[in-house]
Amino acid sequence: AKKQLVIVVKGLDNPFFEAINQGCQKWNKENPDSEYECFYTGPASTSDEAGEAQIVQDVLGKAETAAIAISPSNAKLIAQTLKTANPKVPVMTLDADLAAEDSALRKTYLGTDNYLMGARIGEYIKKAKPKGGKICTIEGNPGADNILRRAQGMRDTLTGQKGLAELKGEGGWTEVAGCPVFTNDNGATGVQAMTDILAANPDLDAFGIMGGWPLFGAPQPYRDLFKPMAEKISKNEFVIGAADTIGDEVAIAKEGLVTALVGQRPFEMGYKAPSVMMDLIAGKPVEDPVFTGLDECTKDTVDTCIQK
Amino acid sequence: MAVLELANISKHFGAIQAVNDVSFSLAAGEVVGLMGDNGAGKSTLVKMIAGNFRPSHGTMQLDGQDLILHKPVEARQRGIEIVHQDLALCNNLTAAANVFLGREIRRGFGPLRILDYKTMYRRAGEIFRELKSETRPRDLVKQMSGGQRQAVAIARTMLAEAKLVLMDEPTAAISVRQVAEVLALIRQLRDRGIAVILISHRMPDVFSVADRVIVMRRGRKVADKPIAASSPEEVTGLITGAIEQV
Amino acid sequence: MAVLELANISKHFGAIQAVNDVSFSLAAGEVVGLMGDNGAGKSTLVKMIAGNFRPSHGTMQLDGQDLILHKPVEARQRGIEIVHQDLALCNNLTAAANVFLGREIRRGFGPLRILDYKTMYRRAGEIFRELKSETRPRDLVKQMSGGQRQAVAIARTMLAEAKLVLMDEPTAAISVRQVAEVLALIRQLRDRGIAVILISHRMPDVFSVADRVIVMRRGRKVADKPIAASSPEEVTGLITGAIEQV
Amino acid sequence: MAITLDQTIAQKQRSWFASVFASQTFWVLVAVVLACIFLSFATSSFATPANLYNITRNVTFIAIIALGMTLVIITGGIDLSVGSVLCLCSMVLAVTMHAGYGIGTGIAASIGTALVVGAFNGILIAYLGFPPFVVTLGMLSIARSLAMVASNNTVVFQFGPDHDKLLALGGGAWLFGIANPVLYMAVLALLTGFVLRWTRFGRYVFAIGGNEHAATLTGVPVRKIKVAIYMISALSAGVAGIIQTGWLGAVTTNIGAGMELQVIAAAVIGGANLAGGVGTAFGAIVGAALIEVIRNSLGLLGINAFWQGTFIGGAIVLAVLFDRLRNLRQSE
Amino acid sequence: MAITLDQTIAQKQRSWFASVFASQTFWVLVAVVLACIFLSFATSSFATPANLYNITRNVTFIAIIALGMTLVIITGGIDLSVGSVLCLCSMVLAVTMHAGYGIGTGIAASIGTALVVGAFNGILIAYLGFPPFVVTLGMLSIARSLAMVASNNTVVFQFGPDHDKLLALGGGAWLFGIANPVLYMAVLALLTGFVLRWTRFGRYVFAIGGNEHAATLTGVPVRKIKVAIYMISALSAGVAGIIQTGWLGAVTTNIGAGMELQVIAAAVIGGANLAGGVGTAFGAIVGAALIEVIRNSLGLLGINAFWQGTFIGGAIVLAVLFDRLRNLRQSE
Ligand SMILES: Nc1ncnc2c1ncn2[C@@H]1O[C@H](COP(=O)(O)OP(=O)(O)OP(=O)(O)O)[C@@H](O)[C@H]1O
Ligand SMILES: Nc1ncnc2c1ncn2[C@@H]1O[C@H](COP(=O)(O)OP(=O)(O)OP(=O)(O)O)[C@@H](O)[C@H]1O
Ligand SMILES: [Mg+2]
Ligand SMILES: [Mg+2]
Repeated sequence: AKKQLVIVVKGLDNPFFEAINQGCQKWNKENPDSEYECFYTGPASTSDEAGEAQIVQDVLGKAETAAIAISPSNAKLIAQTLKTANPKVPVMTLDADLAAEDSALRKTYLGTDNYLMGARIGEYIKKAKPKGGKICTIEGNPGADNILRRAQGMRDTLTGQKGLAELKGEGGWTEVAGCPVFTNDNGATGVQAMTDILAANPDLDAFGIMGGWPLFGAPQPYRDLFKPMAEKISKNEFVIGAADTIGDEVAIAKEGLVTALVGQRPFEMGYKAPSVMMDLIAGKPVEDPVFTGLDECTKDTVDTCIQK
Repeated sequence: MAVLELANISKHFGAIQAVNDVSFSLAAGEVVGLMGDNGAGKSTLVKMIAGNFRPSHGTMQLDGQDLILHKPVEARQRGIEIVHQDLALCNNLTAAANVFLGREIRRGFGPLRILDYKTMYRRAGEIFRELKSETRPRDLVKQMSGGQRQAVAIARTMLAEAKLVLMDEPTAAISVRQVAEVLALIRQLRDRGIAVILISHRMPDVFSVADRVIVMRRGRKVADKPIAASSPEEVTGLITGAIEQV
Repeated sequence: MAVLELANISKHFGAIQAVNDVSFSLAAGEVVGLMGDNGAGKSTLVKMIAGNFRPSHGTMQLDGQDLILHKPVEARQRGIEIVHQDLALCNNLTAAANVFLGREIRRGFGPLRILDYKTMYRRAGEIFRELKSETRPRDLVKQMSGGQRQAVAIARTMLAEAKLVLMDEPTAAISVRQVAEVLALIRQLRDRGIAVILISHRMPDVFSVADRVIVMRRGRKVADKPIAASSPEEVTGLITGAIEQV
Repeated sequence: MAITLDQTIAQKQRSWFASVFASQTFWVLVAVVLACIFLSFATSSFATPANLYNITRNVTFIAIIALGMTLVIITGGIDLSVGSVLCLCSMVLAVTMHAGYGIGTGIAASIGTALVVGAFNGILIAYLGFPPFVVTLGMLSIARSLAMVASNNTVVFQFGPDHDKLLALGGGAWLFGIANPVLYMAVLALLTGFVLRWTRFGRYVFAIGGNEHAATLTGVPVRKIKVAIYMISALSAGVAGIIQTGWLGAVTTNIGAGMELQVIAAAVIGGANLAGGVGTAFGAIVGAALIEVIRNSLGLLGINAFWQGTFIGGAIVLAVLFDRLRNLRQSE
Repeated sequence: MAITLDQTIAQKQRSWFASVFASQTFWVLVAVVLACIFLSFATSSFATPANLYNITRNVTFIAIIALGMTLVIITGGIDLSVGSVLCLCSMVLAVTMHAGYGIGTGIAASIGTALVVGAFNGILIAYLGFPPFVVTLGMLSIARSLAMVASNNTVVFQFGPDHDKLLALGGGAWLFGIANPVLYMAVLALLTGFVLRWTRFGRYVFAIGGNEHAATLTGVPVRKIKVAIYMISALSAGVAGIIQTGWLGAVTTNIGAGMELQVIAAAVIGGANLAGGVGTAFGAIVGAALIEVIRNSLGLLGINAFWQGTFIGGAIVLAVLFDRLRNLRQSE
C-alpha cells in the first residue's frame, strides 16, 4: 500500500470540507505514480469534537501514515491530543489553526486567515453603512473557533477596537437582542432565525453572516426573505455581509440579495496540502503560515470573483 | 367421528418437560374437563391446540385432517376458539374493541370500508347481556374488574361458529352468577355440536358440565374417563398423586 | 375487641360509585368471606384497607386507633398483609426475590450489608413446601404457571406476623390440592389470632373456612351474617340480587 | 334487574367532555393558544400575516414526520432514523432531478427510497424481533452515510428542467395565501386521524401498542402492520424531505440532523405515550406547533442566544406539566 | 412424593451455563473478540500498544455513562440529557478551576452540578410522574444552554493552579501503562455490578423495571430509588466529563453533543432492555467496546469516509443480530 498523506477534517457533513476532498482527489489523480496518496477522513458530524481527536489518534497510530494535516474543530483539544500522542510524522494544520501558544505542535498552517475573512466582511458592511447601525451576527456551531474568529474580525473592523465580545454602540454599531444567532450549521434554522430577528427588529441595518449556511443551505427562503428588500440592499440601506461562495451563494449575490460575499478556497487547500506535507516529510523549509486566498464577490463582480 | 385427535403430543421448554406423550380424542359435542395441579401442563397443551406453541413431538388431527398450526390465527380459521388464561386483552381499547379484535365489523365498500362502531357496540352489549355481565362495551378494559375482563375474553368465542372451544380457567375470577352463565354457555355449545375443553380447578364446575375428565400430572395424562365413572374424590387423588393412575 | 372497624366507607372513581357507605368490624381471629358479583367493589374495598386507595368518605380503625394510610407500605407496617388479585409480581425476578420483595434478608454489617441469597432461597423453598406448591425459588416468575404465581403471592404474607390478612381471590387459579392448603393456611392464621378477609367467588371455600360472610352488591353491603346462619343458596341470591337485603 | 343491567351496559364511564379535559393534547393546545395570545400582546411582530405564514410553514416539517412517528409510538416502537431518512430522500430527489430527470421521477425515486428504508427497519423489527431503538439508531447512521455517497457530499441546488416546479411545490402558496406545506400537513393529518379512528388498520395499531401478545393471539397480523408502520414513518420523513427541499431550494448532507428528537418530542408533547397504545394525529400537530411557537417567540422577544436552549427545554417540560398537575390532583 | 416436591423446589430451570449462552451480552462479547482477532490479522496497526491504549481509553467515556444509563434503563426509564450534562459538568469544572480554585473545589462543583441536575430530572419523573423521555429531552436543551452561559461560549483550556493535576488525572497512566480513565471505568463497572447483584438497592432497581406497580405495593420506595437512579446517571455523565476534560485539556460547549444516542446504543447493545427490567454493568462496557472497536477499525482499514456511517450503523444492527438469530431458532 502507498504511504498516506492524511487530511482530517472537522466533519464529513459539511460541503465545505468536501471541496477540500475534491482537491485531495485531484492531487491523487495527477500524481498516480507518487509513493504517497492523499487520504481524506473525519468524524461524521462537525460537532463531534472528541470524535475528531480520536480519529487523529487512530491515524497517528497507523503505520501507513506519512504526514497529517488537521482541521481542528476544537483547537485546544487537538493540541492536547498531539501533545500526548507525540507524533513521529510531520503535522500541519489546514483550514483552521491551533492557538498561537500551541503553534510549535504543528509545522505550518495552510488555509484561510479567518480573522481576516471576518474583517473583510466587516469592511464591506462598514463601507456601506459608515455611520453604523443595528446589526445581527449569524454564527454556526457555538463552539466553532474559526467562526468565532471571523466574528471577532468583523467586530474589530466595525469598531476599530480589539476583542469586544458584543457591540453596544461602539463605532455606532449595536447588536440587537437575541443575537448572535447560532444556526448549528443548519440552513433552515439559520434562515428561520433571521426571519424572526428581522420581524422583531424592523429597523435592523445589517446581518453579518459568519458561515454561509442560510445562503447555500436554504437559498430559496433566503431569497423569499430578502427579495422584498432588494431595493434597500442595492441602496446600501440594508447590508448583508456573508461568508463563503458555496452552492447558490454566487447566484444570490448576482441577484443583488447580498451586499458582499467573502469566500475561502477549500479546493485549493485540499490540492495544496499533499505537496506541503511532502515538503515537510522531505525536511524542506516551508512557510508558516501558508494562506490561501479569499474570493470576494459583490453584485458587480460575480462573474469574475471566483478563482478557478 | 373425532373432532380432535391428539397422538403422543410432547412439549419441552429447555430442560422442562411441560407436556409428555399425551394422546386423546374428542368427539363433536363432547365436553372434556382438563384438570391437574398447577404446572401440570394444561395450558401448554391447549396452547398447542390453539397454535401458540408447536408440539416438540406428536401429531394432531382436526376432523380427520392433519392439524399443523404455525400461528394462532390459523387455529381460528380452522374453527378453534380459545379463552386464554391471561385473557389476551388490550388494556387501551374498549371492551367492544377487544371482543371484536381481529374480526372487526366494517361498513362501506371495497377499500373504503370503515369500522362500524355502532354495530360492534350493540353486538358486544348483546353478548354481555347474554352473559349477564355488567360490562360496559364503551369503557376501556384497563379499568375493569377481574370478572369483567373475563367476560370480555369469553365474549370473543361467541362471535363465530367454532368446532372446538378451548377454555383455560374461564371461571377462575368470576362470580357465582357468571359461573352459572359460563357453564350454561358451555352446555349451549355442546348442544350445538361444538366440542369443548374446559380447564378448571373447580371440581363442581367440571362435574356439572363435562362428559369426560382428563387429569394431567407432571406433563403426563394420568386419567381419561367419563364423568359418570369417576368422582371428585378420585379426581382429587389423581391430581395430588395420591392415586397413581387409572 | 375489634381488630378492624370500618365506618361509612365510600369510594368513587369519577362517576362510578365503586364502594358506597360500607361499615363493618372484624374481631381478632375472625375469618370473613367477602362475596359479591364482579364489579361489586370488593377489590376496591380491600385496597382501601391496604392503603392503595384512600376512601372518599368514612373512617377506618385498626386496634381502636385511626387507620389513615397514605401508601401501601404503611399498611404493612401496621400489620396488614394483602394478596392482590393481580398478584403484584415482578416477572423479571425469581420467585424468591418476589417473595422477599421489600423485605430482603441481608447479611453483613452497617452500610455494607449484602443480599443473603442463600437464606432467601432456603426460606422461600420452605414456604413453598409448606404450601405444597411446586414452585422453584430460583426460577423467574415470568415462566411460571398461574398457580405457581399465586403461590408466590401468598408466600409473601407468611413472612411476617400480621394482624390482618386480606386475600383477594387467592384460590382463583390454583389447583384443588393448593386450595386445600390455602384454606388450611387461613385456618392456621385464624388460630394464631389473625383476622382474615377472604374475597372469593368459590362458595365452598368461603363456607368451609369463614366465620362470617359479607355480601356486596353494586358497592353496597347487602348482608353481613354468621356462616352458620346462612346458606350457599341465600348468598347466591344476595349476590345476584334475587334476595334484596338481609 | 334486567333494566339496570341494560342501563349499565349502555353507560360510558367518562363522558366525551371529561375525556377531552383529561387529555394531554387538550392542555398542550391550551398552552399553545395562551402563548399565542401572550405573544400577540407582548410583541408587535407576532400576529403579523408574514410571521404567521412563517410559523405555520415551519411547523409542517416536524409535524408531518410527527404524524408518522405517532403511529410508530402508538405501536410501542420508536423511529430514530427519520432525520437521516429525510436527508437521504431529499438527496435522492435532488440528485435525480439534478441529473435531468423530471419532478415525477424524482419524487418517485425519493418515495421509493423511503419505502425501502422503512421496509428494512420494519422487517428487522417485526420479523427478526430487533429492538426498534437499535435498528433505527443503526439506520440513523446508515441513511445519512448513503446520502453522502449519493451526493458525493456536495450541495445540490440545481434541480434540472423541473427546478421551478419543485420550488413552487414547496415554497408556493396556492390556496388562500396559505403556504403549500401547511396544506399538505393538513391533508396528511386528516388522513392519519381518519385511519387511526375509522379503519381496521388503525385499530390494529392501537391493539399492538396495548398488548402485542394479545393482538397476535387474536389474529391481528402484527408483523405486517409493524412493517407498514415503519414504512409509513419513513414515508412521512420522505414526504417532509421532498417538501422541505422545495422550500429550501438546496440540499446539504446535514439537513434533518438531530430532527428525530424534535419529532419525538412533538409527538410526546402532543400526548403520544412511548409505552405504546396512546396517541393522536391531532396531538402530533399540536406538539409540533408548541415547539415552533416557542422557537419563534425566542427570536421575537430577543432572548439571549445562550439562554434559548434553557427556554426551549423548559417549555418542553412545562408542556407536560399542565397534564401532570391535573393528573396528580385527580389521583389524590 | 415429598422427595419429588423437594427436588422440584431445589431445581433451577436454566443452568448457569445456559443463561450465559442465552445472554445478548455474551454474543456481543464474542463479536468484539472476533473483530479484534480479525483486525489483528488484517491490519498491522491494530494490535499495537499505542492503538490498544487509545482504544481502551476511548471506550471509557461512553462506557462510564453507559453504566449509569444501564441503571436508568433497567428501571424502564431513559436519560437523554447525559451528553449535555457531561458538557455542563466539564464546563463547571473548567470555569471553576480557571477562576483559580483548586482541583478539589472544581471536582466538587462539577459533581454537585451533576447531582442537582439528576435530582431535578428524578424528582420530576418520580414525584410528578413526568415521562422520562420528556424531562431529559428538556434537560438536554437546558444543560447545554447553561454550559454556554457558564462559559460565555468560550473555549476554556487553562485550568488555573491545578492545571497539570487535572491533565494527569485524565491523561495519565498511573498503573501498568493502562490509561487512567480505563482504571476509573473498571472500578465503576465493578461497583455497579456489585450494587446490582448484591445490594437491596440493586434488587429494587430491577423490581421497578419489572413491575413498578408491584414494587410500590410491596413497599419498595419506588420514588426515592428513581430519583437516586437519575442522580447516578447524571453523576456518571459528570464523572465522565471530569475525566474527559482531563484528557482533552480543553472544554467547548460542543462536547458531548449527540452522545446520548451512542450511550444508549452501548447499553442496549450490551443487553439492556428499554422496556425495563433487564441489564448488566458488564453489558454496558461490552456494548461501548463494540462501538469503539468498529469506529477504530474503519480508520485503520481505510474505509471511505462517506461509507463509514453505513458500517457503524450496520454494526450496531449486526451486534444484536447474533442474539436475535439464536432466539428465533430457539422459539421454533
Ligand atoms: N414459555 C415457557 N417457557 C418455559 N417454561 C414454561 C413456559 N410455559 C410454561 N412453562 C413451564 O411448563 C410447565 C407447565 O406449565 P403450564 O402453564 O402448562 O401449567 P398449567 O397446568 O396450565 O398450570 P396452572 O393451572 O397453574 O395454569 C410449568 O412448569 C411452567 O413453568
Ligand atoms: N382505578 C379505577 N378507576 C376507575 N374505575 C375503577 C377503578 N378500579 C375499579 N373501578 C371500577 O369500580 C367498580 C368496582 O371494581 P372492583 O375491582 O372493586 O370490583 P370487584 O368486586 O373486585 O370485582 P371482581 O370480582 O371482578 O374482581 C368496577 O365497576 C370497576 O370498573
Ligand atoms: Mg395454566
Ligand atoms: Mg376484584
